Amino acid sequence: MLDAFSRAVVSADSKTACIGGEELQSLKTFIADGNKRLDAVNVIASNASCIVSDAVAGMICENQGLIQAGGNCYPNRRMAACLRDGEIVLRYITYAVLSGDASVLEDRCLNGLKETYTALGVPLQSTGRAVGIMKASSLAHINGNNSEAAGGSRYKKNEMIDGDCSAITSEAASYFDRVISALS
Amino acid sequence: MLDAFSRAVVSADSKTACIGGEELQSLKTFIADGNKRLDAVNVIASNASCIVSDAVAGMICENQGLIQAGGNCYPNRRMAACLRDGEIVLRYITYAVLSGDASVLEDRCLNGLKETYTALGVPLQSTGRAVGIMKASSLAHINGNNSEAAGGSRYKKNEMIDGDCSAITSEAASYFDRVISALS
Amino acid sequence: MLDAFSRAVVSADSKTACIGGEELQSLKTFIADGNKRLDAVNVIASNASCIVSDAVAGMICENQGLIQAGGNCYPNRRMAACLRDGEIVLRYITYAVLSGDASVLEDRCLNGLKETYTALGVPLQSTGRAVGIMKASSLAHINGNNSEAAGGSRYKKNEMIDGDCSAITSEAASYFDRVISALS
Amino acid sequence: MKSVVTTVVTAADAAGRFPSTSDLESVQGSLQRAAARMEAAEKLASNIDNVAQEAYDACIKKYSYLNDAGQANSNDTFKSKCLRDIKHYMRLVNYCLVVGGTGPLDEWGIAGQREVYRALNLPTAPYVEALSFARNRGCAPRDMSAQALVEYNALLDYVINSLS
Amino acid sequence: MKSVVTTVVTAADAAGRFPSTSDLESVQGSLQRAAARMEAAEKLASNIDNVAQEAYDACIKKYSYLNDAGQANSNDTFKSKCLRDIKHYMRLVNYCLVVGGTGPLDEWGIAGQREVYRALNLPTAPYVEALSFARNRGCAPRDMSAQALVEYNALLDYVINSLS
Amino acid sequence: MKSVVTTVVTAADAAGRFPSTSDLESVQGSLQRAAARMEAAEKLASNIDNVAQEAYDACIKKYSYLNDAGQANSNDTFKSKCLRDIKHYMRLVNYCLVVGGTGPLDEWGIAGQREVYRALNLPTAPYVEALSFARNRGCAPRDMSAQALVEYNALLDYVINSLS
Ligand SMILES: CCC1=C(C)/C(=C/C2=NC(=C\c3[nH]c(/C=C4\NC(=O)[C@H](C)[C@H]4CC)c(C)c3CCC(=O)O)/C(CCC(=O)O)=C2C)NC1=O
Ligand SMILES: CCC1=C(C)/C(=C/C2=NC(=C\c3[nH]c(/C=C4\NC(=O)[C@H](C)[C@H]4CC)c(C)c3CCC(=O)O)/C(CCC(=O)O)=C2C)NC1=O
Ligand SMILES: CCC1=C(C)/C(=C/C2=NC(=C\c3[nH]c(/C=C4\NC(=O)[C@H](C)[C@H]4CC)c(C)c3CCC(=O)O)/C(CCC(=O)O)=C2C)NC1=O
Ligand SMILES: CCC1=C(C)/C(=C/C2=NC(=C\c3[nH]c(/C=C4\NC(=O)[C@H](C)[C@H]4CC)c(C)c3CCC(=O)O)/C(CCC(=O)O)=C2C)NC1=O
Ligand SMILES: CCC1=C(C)/C(=C/C2=NC(=C\c3[nH]c(/C=C4\NC(=O)[C@H](C)[C@H]4CC)c(C)c3CCC(=O)O)/C(CCC(=O)O)=C2C)NC1=O
Ligand SMILES: CCC1=C(C)/C(=C/C2=NC(=C\c3[nH]c(/C=C4\NC(=O)[C@H](C)[C@H]4CC)c(C)c3CCC(=O)O)/C(CCC(=O)O)=C2C)NC1=O
Repeated sequence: MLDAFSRAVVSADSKTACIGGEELQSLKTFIADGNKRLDAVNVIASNASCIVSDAVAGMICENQGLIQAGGNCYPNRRMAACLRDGEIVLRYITYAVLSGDASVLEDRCLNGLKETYTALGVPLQSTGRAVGIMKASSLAHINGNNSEAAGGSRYKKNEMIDGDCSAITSEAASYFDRVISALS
Repeated sequence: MLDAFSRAVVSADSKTACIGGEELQSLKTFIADGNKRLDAVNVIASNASCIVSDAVAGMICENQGLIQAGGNCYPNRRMAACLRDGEIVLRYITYAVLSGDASVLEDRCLNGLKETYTALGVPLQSTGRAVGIMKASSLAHINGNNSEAAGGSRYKKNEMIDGDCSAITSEAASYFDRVISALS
Repeated sequence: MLDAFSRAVVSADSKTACIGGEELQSLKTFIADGNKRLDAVNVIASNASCIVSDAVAGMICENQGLIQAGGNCYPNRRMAACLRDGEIVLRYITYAVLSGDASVLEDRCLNGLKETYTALGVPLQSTGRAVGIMKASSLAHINGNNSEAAGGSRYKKNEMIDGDCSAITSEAASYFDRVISALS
Repeated sequence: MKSVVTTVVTAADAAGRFPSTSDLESVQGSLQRAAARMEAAEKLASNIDNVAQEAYDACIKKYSYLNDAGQANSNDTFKSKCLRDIKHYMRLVNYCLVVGGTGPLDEWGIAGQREVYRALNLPTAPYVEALSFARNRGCAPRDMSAQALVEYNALLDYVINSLS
Repeated sequence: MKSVVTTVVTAADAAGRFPSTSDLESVQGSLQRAAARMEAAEKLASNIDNVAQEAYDACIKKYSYLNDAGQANSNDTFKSKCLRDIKHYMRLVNYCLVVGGTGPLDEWGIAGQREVYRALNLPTAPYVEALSFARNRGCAPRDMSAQALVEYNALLDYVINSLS
Repeated sequence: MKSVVTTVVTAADAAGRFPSTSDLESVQGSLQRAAARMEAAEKLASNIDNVAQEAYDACIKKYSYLNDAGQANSNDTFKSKCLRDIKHYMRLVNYCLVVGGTGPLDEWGIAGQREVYRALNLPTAPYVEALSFARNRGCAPRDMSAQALVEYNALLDYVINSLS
């Protein structure tokens, strides 16, 4: 498992070079913006349960076939497995955000997932849709854009300091995109 | 593992339907003819040893190459393995007859058997011949048609009540045919 | 695992024949030349460490890319793995020489090695070169042709009785050739 | 799927033996008792819509707060899903009567139910109320024979236990 | 296949080591004792048909009931198979003498023999009688040297034990 | 590769949980202490050739026998390899300062080093001498701040230990 620092080291080693000057600069930025990163991880982890179940319910709402006979969210056992998978994926995304590198997500979650789902008959496109809803929901939480309208009866206000979160938002988005991409 | 009843249930679930009326009727016939089924299982199990060894000896008699150098029933170790395999197959067929469904035979015996035999160099056609002899012998026992002429020195009279056994005989035949088919 | 004797037995069994007369004769020769065989095994085993490290160092000397970033002998961990593999191969070759049969080398060392190396990215051609250097070195030791010039600072004189070692040298050479062939 | 037959076959297979006389006697006993189950299954199948509707109505009547805004019975979609859920359980009971074991309920209803209802914020008490209503509703010999009713009620008790 | 050499190599491999001096000494000892085994193997190979025939005749003489209708020596096919079986065992003895271990008998004769004979209703006592006849028949130095005879008889005893 | 972050993530993953508040606090602490490491890394990177050359010269001066014929510093190829080896270790120290853990040294330098040097007949004492020279050479605040020097020296001590 790599983080942003060991990723830079692996890259330097491939050129038998030290890390100084410019490469060190981007790592110093990483350190300076550390608190934004921790806040982002925290807001997703604290709202995980509702991010996941909303995404799965939304995916089903758009595709009722999933809960009919033969659908992959029928019967209760598979519905539960689906909710569990959503939580697994979200958990690995928080690990990636925390370490600033996609390796933990790739190696421990996505590696072979498409093949596993194909063998089990889990519909990839629907899974991608659920991940897409989790992405929208999580980015709204990070950006402070979640609203009572979107959250409905489970809306919870998260206290965070205002500032420019575009970098961390964009980085988190890239991790969700990796998952969607791995299942296409 | 399914039996005749759970097989009907799986089929109904695929249509999100209850089981009543007509589907129930065929299950009631199954129950009414239960004793014939148990007798069929019993007569095969009680004569298993001789059904198996006769079939293997017959298969060898028709193909002496099997017991020469390079043949799959040479040396003693492989002859014993062959006799054991014949008994395994017959045992799973009795399970299938007992449950009224082929799933236990398919899942626990036939699944991957052809590939295993191919990898080991066990000749599929000869195996099919041995199963064919076991089929003839077993059906004669079920139908009450086994005779002193066919049985030779090991003939044993089985006491059974006379009646129409064509349905159960035909069902048992289908299980032997599945094995032969799976090895073709 | 077979040795020269059981190899002859397996061959006779495939013809359902006893071993007498001519086949026994070549085994008697094997017995008569037994001490040469034991000496050959001993001289390789006693000089194994230096045969291996010289071969690996030579392979690197001819291909400096192996110890640069991305090369399979970089970093220290992989250099150590390479030295270890060289010793493994040499060890199985001594087993083959001792038993007079290639089966132990084939079954326990070469089986699947090419696939393993391919999956790991170990360069097959370089490995073949290292085995080739080990072959030259080992045959010189068996033949009593190792010299102070070839050995450099680690030269060690091995006391052996003079005689015609062409048969055992040629047999040992065939085992090295099998390894090189298996990795092509 | 668990039944007397599959239990007997599994045990024989684990021991590598042919079905024995006691195996055959177990199966025979199960077949002899099958009539009551078949009767209950048939009666339930022919009346399942009413049975489910009554049970649903009873549970919403008891937990009428579920009709309030934001609650789990507050719009048409939710109402139809709730009724559907009750009917799901009754259909699984019909299957269990046919099979002579709790397999269908175990594998298709009970496995995962707590996780699903918790994730979707669905309280289990209403489910228990609906199934309890059905459990106490049946009468012998009006709805079915006494033995059939015993089988039917035992399965409803089983599901109720799993949700309590 | 078990022999002094393969035993030594297996042990060295399990310890991940090159053959040691004591390994080489074990092998040398085995090679030194090989002459007697080779002599016995050669003598047996040159006379195996007579040896098997005598042993077969002796066992049928002792268990003459085997010739009765329905018994295991009652027709030409059975007679030739029985003689063939005795010859099989003698051939495996020849192999064991060559290999210097019981591997050929273990892997190709003894493994599965009880299951096969039981399935085919072949009594083992006649096999034991035939092999015992051969075991007591050999004389030194008429048939082979004393040391060679020791190796030969030991293998016959080994097979007889496996059938008793 | 071992760091505070990867340690925290590995523990959370083993327990199947999301990162907790204490996980986040650990990471925050590590980030706060990062400045000293970054400074040491930068200073080392900008001067690594001199640092390695000095250390190499010091070890050959102490073990001058290595220049004799047949020894490990006796020709141009060997000399350049030896200098290269010292520089390898210093580069790995730079990586460890960046990562905030001993991963790069562990995985790319220390793993296998004893086996390699033993196989190639390279004594470890000269390596220890070169690294010890570098370890005692640095001064604060001339070369870097005191805290940075602490991190730098700790890593050199770690490598020296692994070779002793
Ligand atoms: C065959 C086995 C099986 C069962 C039992 C089952 C239950 C089940 N009920 C669900 C939803 C639901 N179930 C209810 C149920 C209720 N509303 C109420 O007021 C009461 C508390 C309760 C009725 C007693 C509601 C409202 C939903 C929708 C929840 C949502 O989408 O947020 C869902 C989520 C997926 C979907 O929307 O269909 C499942 C899986 N699914 C199965 O495959
Ligand atoms: C740590 C990494 C990791 C992952 C990611 C993982 C996924 C994973 N999901 C599985 C099943 C499953 N996954 C789903 C998921 C879905 N079905 C749908 O309709 C939706 C589209 C989708 C949810 C968004 C379902 C329904 C199953 C059960 C499939 C079955 O048993 O038939 C299984 C098979 C074993 C089981 O059922 O538990 C695995 C291994 N396991 C792991 O260890
Ligand atoms: C190389 C190792 C090896 C051995 C030892 C061996 C034995 C052997 N003997 C067999 C048959 C047989 N063996 C006999 C032997 C006898 N009849 C008698 O009266 C006596 C009791 C006995 C001789 C002492 C007979 C009669 C058969 C045929 C049995 C039948 O077909 O019903 C068979 C069954 C297959 C066949 O018909 O060939 C085997 C495998 N096969 C092997 O590959
Ligand atoms: C429960 C399901 C199940 C089955 C069905 C099964 C079959 C099975 N048969 C095998 C071998 C074998 N099967 C045979 C069978 C035959 N050779 C012939 O010439 C005849 C045509 C045929 C008998 C009719 C033989 C000779 C072997 C040994 C092959 C060998 O070791 O070279 C093996 C390989 C392992 C072993 O030798 O025991 C398996 C797994 N194992 C299982 O667990
Ligand atoms: C990044 C981690 C890493 C390290 C540390 C490393 C060390 C390393 N040093 C080597 C050789 C060498 N290293 C030396 C070093 C010395 N000569 C002396 O006089 C002193 C005792 C010593 C310097 C302190 C020499 C002479 C050789 C060549 C040895 C030979 O080829 O026989 C080799 C063998 C392969 C080669 O020739 O390059 C390795 C793997 N390789 C790596 O990938
Ligand atoms: C008993 C039989 C047996 C063999 C033969 C064997 C080989 C073997 N060599 C391996 C690795 C390796 N093998 C090499 C070898 C080389 N790299 C080079 O550049 C050279 C060309 C070559 C040496 C001549 C290397 C470098 C690795 C490590 C690869 C890696 O981890 O990336 C591995 C992977 C696991 C490990 O790293 O230990 C195996 C299994 N293992 C066994 O159990």
